[in-house]
Parts: sequence; C-alpha cells; structure tokens
Amino acid sequence: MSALSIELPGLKLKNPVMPASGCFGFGREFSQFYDLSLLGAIMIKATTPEPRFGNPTPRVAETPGGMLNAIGLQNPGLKKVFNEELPWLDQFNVPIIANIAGSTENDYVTVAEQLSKAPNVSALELNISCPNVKTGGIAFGTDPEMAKGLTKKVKEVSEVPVYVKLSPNVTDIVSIAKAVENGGADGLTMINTLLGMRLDLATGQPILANKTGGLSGPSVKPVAIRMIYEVSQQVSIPIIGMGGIQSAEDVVEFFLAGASATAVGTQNFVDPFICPKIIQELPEVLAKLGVDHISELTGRSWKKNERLAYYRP
Amino acid sequence: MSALSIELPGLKLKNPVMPASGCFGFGREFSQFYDLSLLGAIMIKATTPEPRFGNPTPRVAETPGGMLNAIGLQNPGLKKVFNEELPWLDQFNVPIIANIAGSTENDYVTVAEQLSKAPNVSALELNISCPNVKTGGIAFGTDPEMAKGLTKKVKEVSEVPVYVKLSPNVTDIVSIAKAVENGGADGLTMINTLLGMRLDLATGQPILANKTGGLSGPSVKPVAIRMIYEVSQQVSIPIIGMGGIQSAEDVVEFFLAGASATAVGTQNFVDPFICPKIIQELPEVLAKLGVDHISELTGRSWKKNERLAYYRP
Amino acid sequence: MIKQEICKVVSNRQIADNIFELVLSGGISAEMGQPGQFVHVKTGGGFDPLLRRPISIASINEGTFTILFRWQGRGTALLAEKIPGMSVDVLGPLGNGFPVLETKPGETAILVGGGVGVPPMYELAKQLVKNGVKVISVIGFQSAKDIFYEQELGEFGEVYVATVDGSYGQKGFVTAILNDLEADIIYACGPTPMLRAIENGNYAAKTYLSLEERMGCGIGACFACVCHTKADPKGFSYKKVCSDGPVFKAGEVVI
Amino acid sequence: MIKQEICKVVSNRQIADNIFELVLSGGISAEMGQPGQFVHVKTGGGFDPLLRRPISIASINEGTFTILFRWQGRGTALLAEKIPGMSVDVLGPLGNGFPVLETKPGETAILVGGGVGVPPMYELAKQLVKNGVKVISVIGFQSAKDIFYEQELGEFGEVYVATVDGSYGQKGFVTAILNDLEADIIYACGPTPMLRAIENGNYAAKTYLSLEERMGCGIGACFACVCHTKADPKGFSYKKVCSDGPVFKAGEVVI
Ligand SMILES: Cc1cc2nc3c(=O)[nH]c(=O)nc-3n(C[C@H](O)[C@H](O)[C@H](O)COP(=O)(O)OP(=O)(O)OC[C@H]3O[C@@H](n4cnc5c(N)ncnc54)[C@H](O)[C@@H]3O)c2cc1C
Ligand SMILES: Cc1cc2nc3c(=O)[nH]c(=O)nc-3n(C[C@H](O)[C@H](O)[C@H](O)COP(=O)(O)OP(=O)(O)OC[C@H]3O[C@@H](n4cnc5c(N)ncnc54)[C@H](O)[C@@H]3O)c2cc1C
Ligand SMILES: Cc1cc2nc3c(=O)[nH]c(=O)nc-3n(C[C@H](O)[C@H](O)[C@H](O)COP(=O)(O)O)c2cc1C
Ligand SMILES: Cc1cc2nc3c(=O)[nH]c(=O)nc-3n(C[C@H](O)[C@H](O)[C@H](O)COP(=O)(O)O)c2cc1C
Ligand code: FES
Ligand code: FES
Repeated sequence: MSALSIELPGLKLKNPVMPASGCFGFGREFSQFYDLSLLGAIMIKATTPEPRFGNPTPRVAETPGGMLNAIGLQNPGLKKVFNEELPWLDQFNVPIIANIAGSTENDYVTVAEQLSKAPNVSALELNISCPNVKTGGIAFGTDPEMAKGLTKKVKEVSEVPVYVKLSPNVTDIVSIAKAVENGGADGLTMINTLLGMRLDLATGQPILANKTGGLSGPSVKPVAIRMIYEVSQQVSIPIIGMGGIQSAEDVVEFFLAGASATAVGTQNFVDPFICPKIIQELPEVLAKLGVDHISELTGRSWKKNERLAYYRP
Repeated sequence: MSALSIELPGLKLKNPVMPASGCFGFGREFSQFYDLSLLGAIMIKATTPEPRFGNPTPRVAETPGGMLNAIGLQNPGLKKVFNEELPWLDQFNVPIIANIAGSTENDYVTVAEQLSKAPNVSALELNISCPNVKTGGIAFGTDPEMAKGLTKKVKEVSEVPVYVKLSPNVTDIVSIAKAVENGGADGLTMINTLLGMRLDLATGQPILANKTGGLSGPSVKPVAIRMIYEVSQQVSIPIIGMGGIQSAEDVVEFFLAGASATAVGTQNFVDPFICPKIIQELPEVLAKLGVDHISELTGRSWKKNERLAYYRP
Repeated sequence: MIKQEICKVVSNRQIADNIFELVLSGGISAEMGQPGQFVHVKTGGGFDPLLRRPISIASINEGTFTILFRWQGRGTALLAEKIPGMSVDVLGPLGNGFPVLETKPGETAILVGGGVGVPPMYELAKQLVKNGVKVISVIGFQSAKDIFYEQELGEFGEVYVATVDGSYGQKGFVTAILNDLEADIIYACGPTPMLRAIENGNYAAKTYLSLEERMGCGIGACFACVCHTKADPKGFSYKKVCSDGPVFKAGEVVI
Repeated sequence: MIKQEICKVVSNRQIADNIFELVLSGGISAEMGQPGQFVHVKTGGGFDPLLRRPISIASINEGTFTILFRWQGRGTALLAEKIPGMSVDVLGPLGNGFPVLETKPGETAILVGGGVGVPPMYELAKQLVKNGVKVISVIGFQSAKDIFYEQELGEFGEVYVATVDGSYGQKGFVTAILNDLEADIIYACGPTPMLRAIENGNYAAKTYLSLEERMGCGIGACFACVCHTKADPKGFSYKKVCSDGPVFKAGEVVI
C-alpha cells in the first residue's frame, strides 16, 4: 500500500482517492457499503453557518456522459456538522477535508474558524465555485482579487491548511489559481462543476427548478485535465484533481496532468463501491506503468518528456 | 416544409439545419452521400488569407461523449476558397456562410472583404474562438473590447451580414455577446469548442500533438444550451446554435433555449446523413409539440411560462 | 441490506403499450421484503446513460424479482431490449416501502395505482391478502391500450379501472372511483397530481403515498430528492424520497 | 460507392491473444473490391463510444466480408462482444487500397504485415495469386501468442513469421527476414516504425505502404488525418490518410 501513500499540507493519506464534496454526504450512507477507513480522505458536504434547505426540486438532470445538479448547498449548518457529523466520522480514523461555503466573506470566516478546530478536520476546502446559489459561491471564484482576499481572510482564522476549490467557468483559470496561491492557499482542488442547462421537451422549460446547474461526470474530464495541466505548471502548491473520474486509469490521467491526489464525485452515485474499487486497482495499474510510487506520476505529462513504460489496459 | 423556413440577416433558409464549420470541409465529401441543396445552409471551413497546413497529428482524440480536435485551421487559403471551393458549391443553390479566421485583425479584414464578394456567400461567420492556434483565434473571443473592435472592422468591409462565433471558454459570455452586438454584429453563432485535453496512459503524454484541443459533441450540449439561454435574453440579434446536436429533439432544445437556427458539427463524422435525417424528422417533432412553425420555439424556455403541449418521444 | 448485484434476465415481455415486465434473478431478491421499495438499475454498460434508474419492485419471489417499466427514454429503452441471459446491474432494495402491518387482518385496504405507479401494488396486495386483509385495487391509465396487471391484481380482490379517455372502465381519474368506496386504509402510488388529490380527498383514516422524484444516488447521499415536511413547509427540515421514502404517511411531507 | 449499412454479424471468434475475426453480412460487401480499403465502424449504439473505428477489410466474399481486430479499448471491446444475429453499423468501403495491378503476372510480391497490419494482406494475397503473381508473406508479431492468419496466408504462398521476443519464427522484426528475400514489389501495413524501416530499406523497386492515423470522419472532411508530402515536407500540400490513402507509394508522403 505504500506505493499509494501521499503527504500533502495537513494531510497524511494512505492513498490518493477520496470522495468529492457533495457526492458523499457526511459518509453515513456509504458506511453501509464499506469501511470508510479504506479511503484516503473524505471531503464532506459544503457547510454554511446556518442550515440550508437548498433549491427546489428537480435538482438533478442527466446529460450525455454527465449530470447537472443544483442542490444549492443544502446542509444542516455549522453547529450540527461540528457537533454531530464530525464526531460521528471520528470512528473511521480517516482525514476529513471540510468544504466551507457561504454568501459573504463573514460566512466563510465563521465556518472556517470553527470547523478548523474540529479534531478530525485535517484541512479546509474553500468552495468559491458553487454555481448553484444566488449570492457568494461562484462570484468569489471568478474574480482573482476577490478570490485572493477571501483566501487571506480564511487563512487568518484557520487552524488547518486551506485548499481552494476552483471554478472551471472562467476565461483564465491560471490567474485565479495564482491569486489564491498569493492569498496563502496551501493547495487547490479542481474542478468544480461547469455551468450547464437542460430543457425538457415535454414542457419547454428547464428540467432543473433552479434552471441552470453544475455539470459533472465523465463528460467534463477533458476540461478538468486541461485546467490541471495548465495550473500545475504555474503554481507550486499541490492540486487535488477531480472531474469525471471513473477508474484507476482516470486517477493516473489526473496525476499525469499535475494532480497530487484525486477525488471522485458523480461516480459514487453510479457505483457506491467506486472509491474502494479504484484504491484496490491502483497498485496493478502502477505496476503496468512501471512506477514504484504514484507520486512519480504527478505532472509527468509536462515535467519531462520521458515516456512511460508501454501500457496495455 | 414551410414550417421549417427561417429568415435571418442575409439568410433565407428552407430549414434551420446546417453543417457547422470545420465539420463538413467545403461540402465535396458529403455531396457523395446526399444532395447538398437539402441543407438550410452550409458553414464552410475556416479560411485564412494564406493556405495553412495546421497542426501536427494526432489531431483528434475521443472523450466520453465527445471529441477533442486540434486541426489548427488547416485550409487552402483565401484564393483557392474564392476561386475553386465557392464556385464548386454554387451548383447546390444553398446559402453559404463563410467562416473567416486569422492571426491579426488585418487577416480577418482581408478575408472578410474578399469572401463577402463571392456571389453565393450569404453571410460571414467571424471565428474569434478557435482554441487551436497560437495567435489570434480565441484571443479575440475572450476579451470584449477586442471582440468588439474586430467586429467593427470586419463590418466595415463586409458586403454581407456578419455573424460572430463565440467561445465558451469565458467567465462571462453575455458581456462578449453584448460587445460584439455593439460592434455591429448581425448575429451570433455559438458555441465553439471548449478547451480540453486527454493524456495517453501508454506514454504519459497528451494524445494530441497540439496538447490541448477543442471539445465538441454531445458532452458539451448542456454548456451550449446554458449559454444560448443566457445570451439570447440579453441581445436582440439572432443566434445560430450548435454544440452536440445529434437529433431533431436536440434542435428543438436549442430553439427553446433561444436559437433561431442550428448547426451540426461532430455528428457529421458519426453519421454522414445526420443533417438530412434531422431535417426530415423535424416536422414530425414539431407536430408532436403542437407548434405550426419552428420559429415559435425560439426562446420559449424563457419568453413565456406557457408550457408546451405534452410531448412523448 | 442494500446490495449491488449483476442480476440475470429470466424473462422480459411487453404487457401493454410501451410497458414491459422484466423478471430478474439474483441473491439480491432475498434482501427484498417490503412492498414499495425500489431498485436502482444501471441500464447500460458504459456512461450512456450515466445514472441509474429508480424502478419499483413489483413482485418478490424465490431467487427472482419482477419490475415493470414504461419505455420512456434512453434508459428504459435499453431495458426493453434485454433478453434472457443478459445481465443487469441492480442496486437495492432501496427506501422504505408501504407499511403492511398498519392494516389489521379483516380490515379493508384500497390500493391505488396510477400508470407506472401500479407495479408496487402487486407485491403489496399479495402480502396484505396473506395477512388476511381485504384488498380492493383501483388503477388508472391514460387509455385502454395502457392497461396492465388488471388480471394479476384480480388474484387478490376486486379491481376497478379508470381511463382518462374513457376507453375502458370508468372515464376519468381514480378519484372518481374512490368516492364510491370505503376502506380502513389507502395505499397509493402514481403521478404527483393523483397523490395530491388522494391526500386532499381524505378517503380513509390512514393514507400512505409513494412519491416520485428525480434521483442521483438513490441512497440518501446527494440530496437530489428532498422534500419539505408539512410541519415545517418553508424551513430546513426535510425528507429524502429515496431513503426516508419513497412511501410517506399522508400529511408527513409537502407534495 | 461508399455506403452506410447496418450489417449482421455472421460469426465472431477469437483467433489469437486479443485478436478477433468478425464476419459481417450486408449489401455493402458488393461495393468492396480493392484490398487495403477499410470500413468505419460504429461499435456501440449511443455515444459511448462516440466516434467510428477504422478497421481494414481483411477479406471480401459473396454477401459477406471479414474484419480482424485487436481488442484494445472501449470500441473494440464492444466489437468483441458481438454475437451472431447482432448488428453493426458500417460505413465503407473507404480510402484507396493496394494497387493490385501494379504487379504483373509472374512477378513476385512480398506482403509485409505487422500485428493488426496483417489483415488487409489476406485479401491482397488472394487477389494477387488470382492474377498469377507469386506471393510471399512476411508477418511480424510481439510473441507467439499474438500470431494469427499464418495458415490462412499459407494458402497463397510461403509465409515467414517474425516475433519480437523470438518465441516463434525469426526473432526480431520483419526487416530481418526481408534482408534475405527478393521481390519486384513490396506491399506493407503495420506500425509506423516498421513502415519507415521498409521505406528506408529499399527492399524492392516498388513499395506501397498502408498508413495509420487517428481519424474523425474517415471520408476526408475533417482534416484529422493529414500528412505532409515528401515533395513539400514543411509546406501546405498534404494528403489525407483516410481518403487519399491509407495506401501510399513509398516516397509519396512523410511518414
Ligand atoms: C421511487 C421511484 C420508483 C419508480 N418506479 C417505476 C416503475 O416501477 N416503473 C416505471 O416505469 N417507472 C418508475 N419510475 C420512474 C422511472 O424512474 C423513470 O421512468 C425512468 O427513470 C426513466 O428513465 P429513462 O432513461 O427511460 O428516461 P429519461 O427521460 O431519458 O431519463 C432521464 C433522467 O431523468 C430521470 N427521470 C425521468 N423520468 C423520471 C421519473 N418519472 N421519475 C424519476 N426520475 C425520472 C431518469 O431517472 C434519468 O436520470 C420510478 C421512479 C421513482 C423515483
Ligand atoms: C486505416 C486503418 C485501418 C485499421 N485497420 C485495423 C485492423 O484491421 N485491425 C485492427 O485491430 N486495428 C486496425 N486499425 C486500428 C484501429 O482503428 C484501432 O485499434 C481502434 O480504433 C481502437 O479503438 P478502441 O476503441 O478499441 O481503442 P481506444 O484506444 O479506446 O480508441 C480511442 C480513439 O482512438 C482511436 N485509435 C486508437 N488507436 C488507434 C490506432 N492505432 N489507429 C487509429 N486510431 C486509433 C480510436 O479510433 C478512437 O477514436 C486501423 C486503423 C486505421 C487508421
Ligand atoms: C450532487 C452534487 C453535489 C455537489 N456538491 C458540492 C458541494 O457541496 N461543494 C463542492 O465544493 N462541490 C460540490 N460538488 C462538486 C463535486 O465535488 C466535484 O467537484 C464535481 O462534481 C466534479 O467531480 P465529478 O465529475 O467526479 O463529479 C457537487 C457535485 C455534485 C454532482
Ligand atoms: C474537427 C473540427 C473542426 C472544426 N473547425 C472549425 C473551424 O474551422 N471554424 C469554426 O468556427 N469552428 C470549427 N469547429 C467547431 C464547430 O464548428 C462547432 O462549433 C463545434 O464543434 C460544436 O458543435 P458540435 O458539438 O456539433 O461539433 C470545428 C469542430 C471540429 C470537431
Ligand atoms: S437520490 Fe440522492 S439523496 Fe435521494
Ligand atoms: S479522418 Fe477526417 S479527413 Fe481523414
């Protein structure tokens, strides 16, 4: 298993595979299926200061090779996450990355300050890229200066390293990445969902009650790979990559692009066992590639022109 | 057939279905399969002042529900397009929309001036969104001021209406759309491809020689629909919609979002008969929707909350 | 317990206009007990379509179970093409079904099914009758060609049929029939307007409704399928259709 | 003429490690004539995978034709699963194949196939022999387990086999064998390094090479598959592998 162990700011991971925020709740449902301590880490659902109900339904719609969601950051609020969900997760001895969100800078600061004090929260994930809420969210993620300012404020209060989750809905992802690095981010997570929409022919109206939603799943993988490839060459903080991962091969592709760890979102809905499956398959894939440790793959697509050993699936 | 006829600036179309630029060459290959005069119009391959070879191969890579291309604007150059391709196309009595590209403003102006004089060119499509060339292309499409400036210059010299092709790789597509409208654009075409990338596990390197490429096909449809929905509410010029269209139902979805005509790209490679198939199926789909003319559908998703008649595929 | 299993197709036949009856075999059937639960079905091999499809369990047998579905879009089209020997990836049983024991032996239950809300009523009727409950089925469809399981439900008691166009049975909606019947309890599954009408109609002392909502995970993790509770219709409290439901007591959630 | 047709699977069998021989029936076979042409195959029903797959025509018969493919990724995996009676969407025949008449009766032709470059050699050998040409086949594989069509090509003349690991026949590449043979013409299909070696080796007065390139449309419309010409290696002139090729005379294009 040591071929898979990874160290990142605040995180000692036995493997680089974790469920992505919002696709795993707080882990309770998936604990029916497998032992959560198998996971590299868990990115828990976005937490806001107060409980939120989120958007009206329908909240999901399928698209070719992907899905749209407009959950709208439904969550039980800071207090309940701190007092109930996090203590419950403690039994699994797995690092928790707490996804934090809000409508104002103050919201983020409040949640960050408190959640970073939880004993099993190893890092924060600053969600400045949620496309499904009216205020905050994505607004912070599309303007470099706002992104940097918010990162700074959160860094000031956080007792654990801060990863900033980038939105792909921007002209220049590199400038946002550099801005949050300058703001003190310890790492990046990318990508959040692409803004999309589907219309229902039966009614002529959007399928989602929120009209637009966030696109995720295999269809966005090429966009994620491209952005991680670009950003990883321009920043010196690590990237946790996500966007359409369905297999151990996909995890390798994200590493080659420049990721140092990976998260699986949508595929958890298709196959609840996907994370442990990928973790189990990774060593064999690495062996085929002729690498001893998965971290050797990070950025390999641009770091050196040394080709990998010939690989056959 | 009159349920499908459409009038747009410079264009009298017997139906609103046309092959998208770069996915149909100059029509020669597809003329083996069917009579090109069945088409609403033809968007021919991007033309630059001088011939271009384009990028090294591999130039295409498949992705989940889509494909990446990095052709790099290969074309025989203005002279040959004007003297050979356009006269050849004249036999079909179908409006031609000439896609023009270049590295500098001057390039665009040169091509626009000349091609707009061709007797069968009914409109120009200003390609400010090609992601696969080092200079020009997408740069013009991501900055509102540059986009507006270029549109103005081209409008000054063009003898036919000018449609501007927008790039989806931007934070705020509406501001670009408004800028080119202010610059005098007669219409918009959207979307061009999303910037993406795929890595080859066998080598650790990008599959495309150009490294990044443009993502097209069904996987991008939700992004296209969302952008057309947003833009069509904010501009008063018509939109020719494209991005992942595979069926008559997809065409309807683009109309509902706000398009006034549609183009089919990638699917021509999968099914060379796709355009005439869609044209043939459209009347039946319209009948099921209970609309008399396809133009009634434009923007229906936001124009009124009147629901459509119940539709069953 | 919820299991994921590659089940084998035992049979697949069309039983009405666009309606198919698919019998699957697998150890997963041993986990199934409560009528009204559903399975989440991967209809294709790759990512076309990507998500699973929620389909009610219509009948549970030794080593097999039956689902009934309407061919609607890509997913159900692929299911309709399955032939014996092919395999189907099934996750289930999911959710909380109809409370069978809420009805005492000797009492009367009306089972209301609308369209593809009919399927769970078959297993429910079977179990109720086994417990000594009198079962009346009231099923509604668009038209005569859409009717299915009238005879099958007839094994367990009277069956009334309504069609919207009046081409068979009572013209109109199931509620027209409910007005003339009496029962201790109503169990219903069907389109939301039908469920609302039944809730508002107060046709019995106790009513249980099975809801439909677009789903992501089907197991309670993604928050796609939540609804407000009647106690707090604008607030933060909620129920998940997939894991708290799909069956709720009338009055429990906002429909 | 190029046709698009839903062909029926006649048979599908594995003939070597990961190598399958698929026989398809359809009127499209009547359009096929020239060895070295290819078909563009839609391997799945929806958009998974989206694009067609180019596969050489290995043999043309009355009402049927044969393709041989290596299970490599998603597309060929789906092809490997086809069983008789299933259908496959085929576009073809595409491209320009090997010029059979370039070889006169009585002359000797060497047919060089590397890996999945072997398939078109079967139909080519068949046609050449019919024309009175002496055919020698030289085929190369990674290893003994990968070898296929040694016997089938043996119907038409001598067959020499090379394996990279030496587990069968001559150890090394096909070029090792070519050094010891003489012929009027060479026809070759296989990996680019092999083609390059053959071009540089000048083993015969005339050489024809079948190229491989990633394709979009397969019909010359998308410009995915272009290559430079040797006459103008840095300029604008080009050939499309799909519609000008896949077979080119050695020296015509940059490989
Ligand atoms: C708890 C539950 C039980 C159900 N039981 C049955 C049953 O026994 N028989 C039956 O025929 N149908 C049943 N349905 C509806 C069934 O899930 C949909 O008809 C089916 O998902 C349509 O899939 P499709 O690919 O054919 O259609 P598409 O329209 O292509 O599906 C696209 C997406 O929308 C979702 N979707 C479409 N319609 C519905 C719907 N009505 N409800 C929920 N999601 C939908 C699909 O799941 C998919 O994600 C049930 C739904 C729920 C929630
Ligand atoms: C003219 C021509 C003739 C061919 N004839 C044969 C044949 O007779 N038998 C055979 O086994 N193979 C042949 N190939 C190679 C065959 O096309 C690929 O093996 C096949 O496309 C792989 O598809 P996949 O989905 O299994 O693999 P994937 O790797 O999943 O394919 C992904 C994408 O890459 C493309 N691709 C992958 N490998 C190749 C390749 N080597 N050449 C071109 N495109 C590729 C695919 O077409 C697809 O678009 C031929 C290729 C060409 C260009
Ligand atoms: C239903 C759903 C809910 C999500 N909720 C959140 C969230 O609360 N916070 C967040 O940062 N990202 C959220 N995401 C985005 C994912 O964490 C992830 O970035 C994205 O889905 C891409 O990965 P995937 O393609 O593997 O799903 C959500 C995604 C989905 C599909
Ligand atoms: C191979 C290929 C070449 C293309 N070349 C051009 C081009 O020359 N000019 C242009 O404006 N768009 C070009 N496009 C973009 C298409 O016109 C279209 O905008 C895009 O592919 C989305 O539509 P689709 O999903 O239906 O393919 C090209 C697309 C592909 C796939
Ligand atoms: S479908 Fe995911 S929570 Fe119900
Ligand atoms: S594959 Fe499209 S031009 Fe050759």
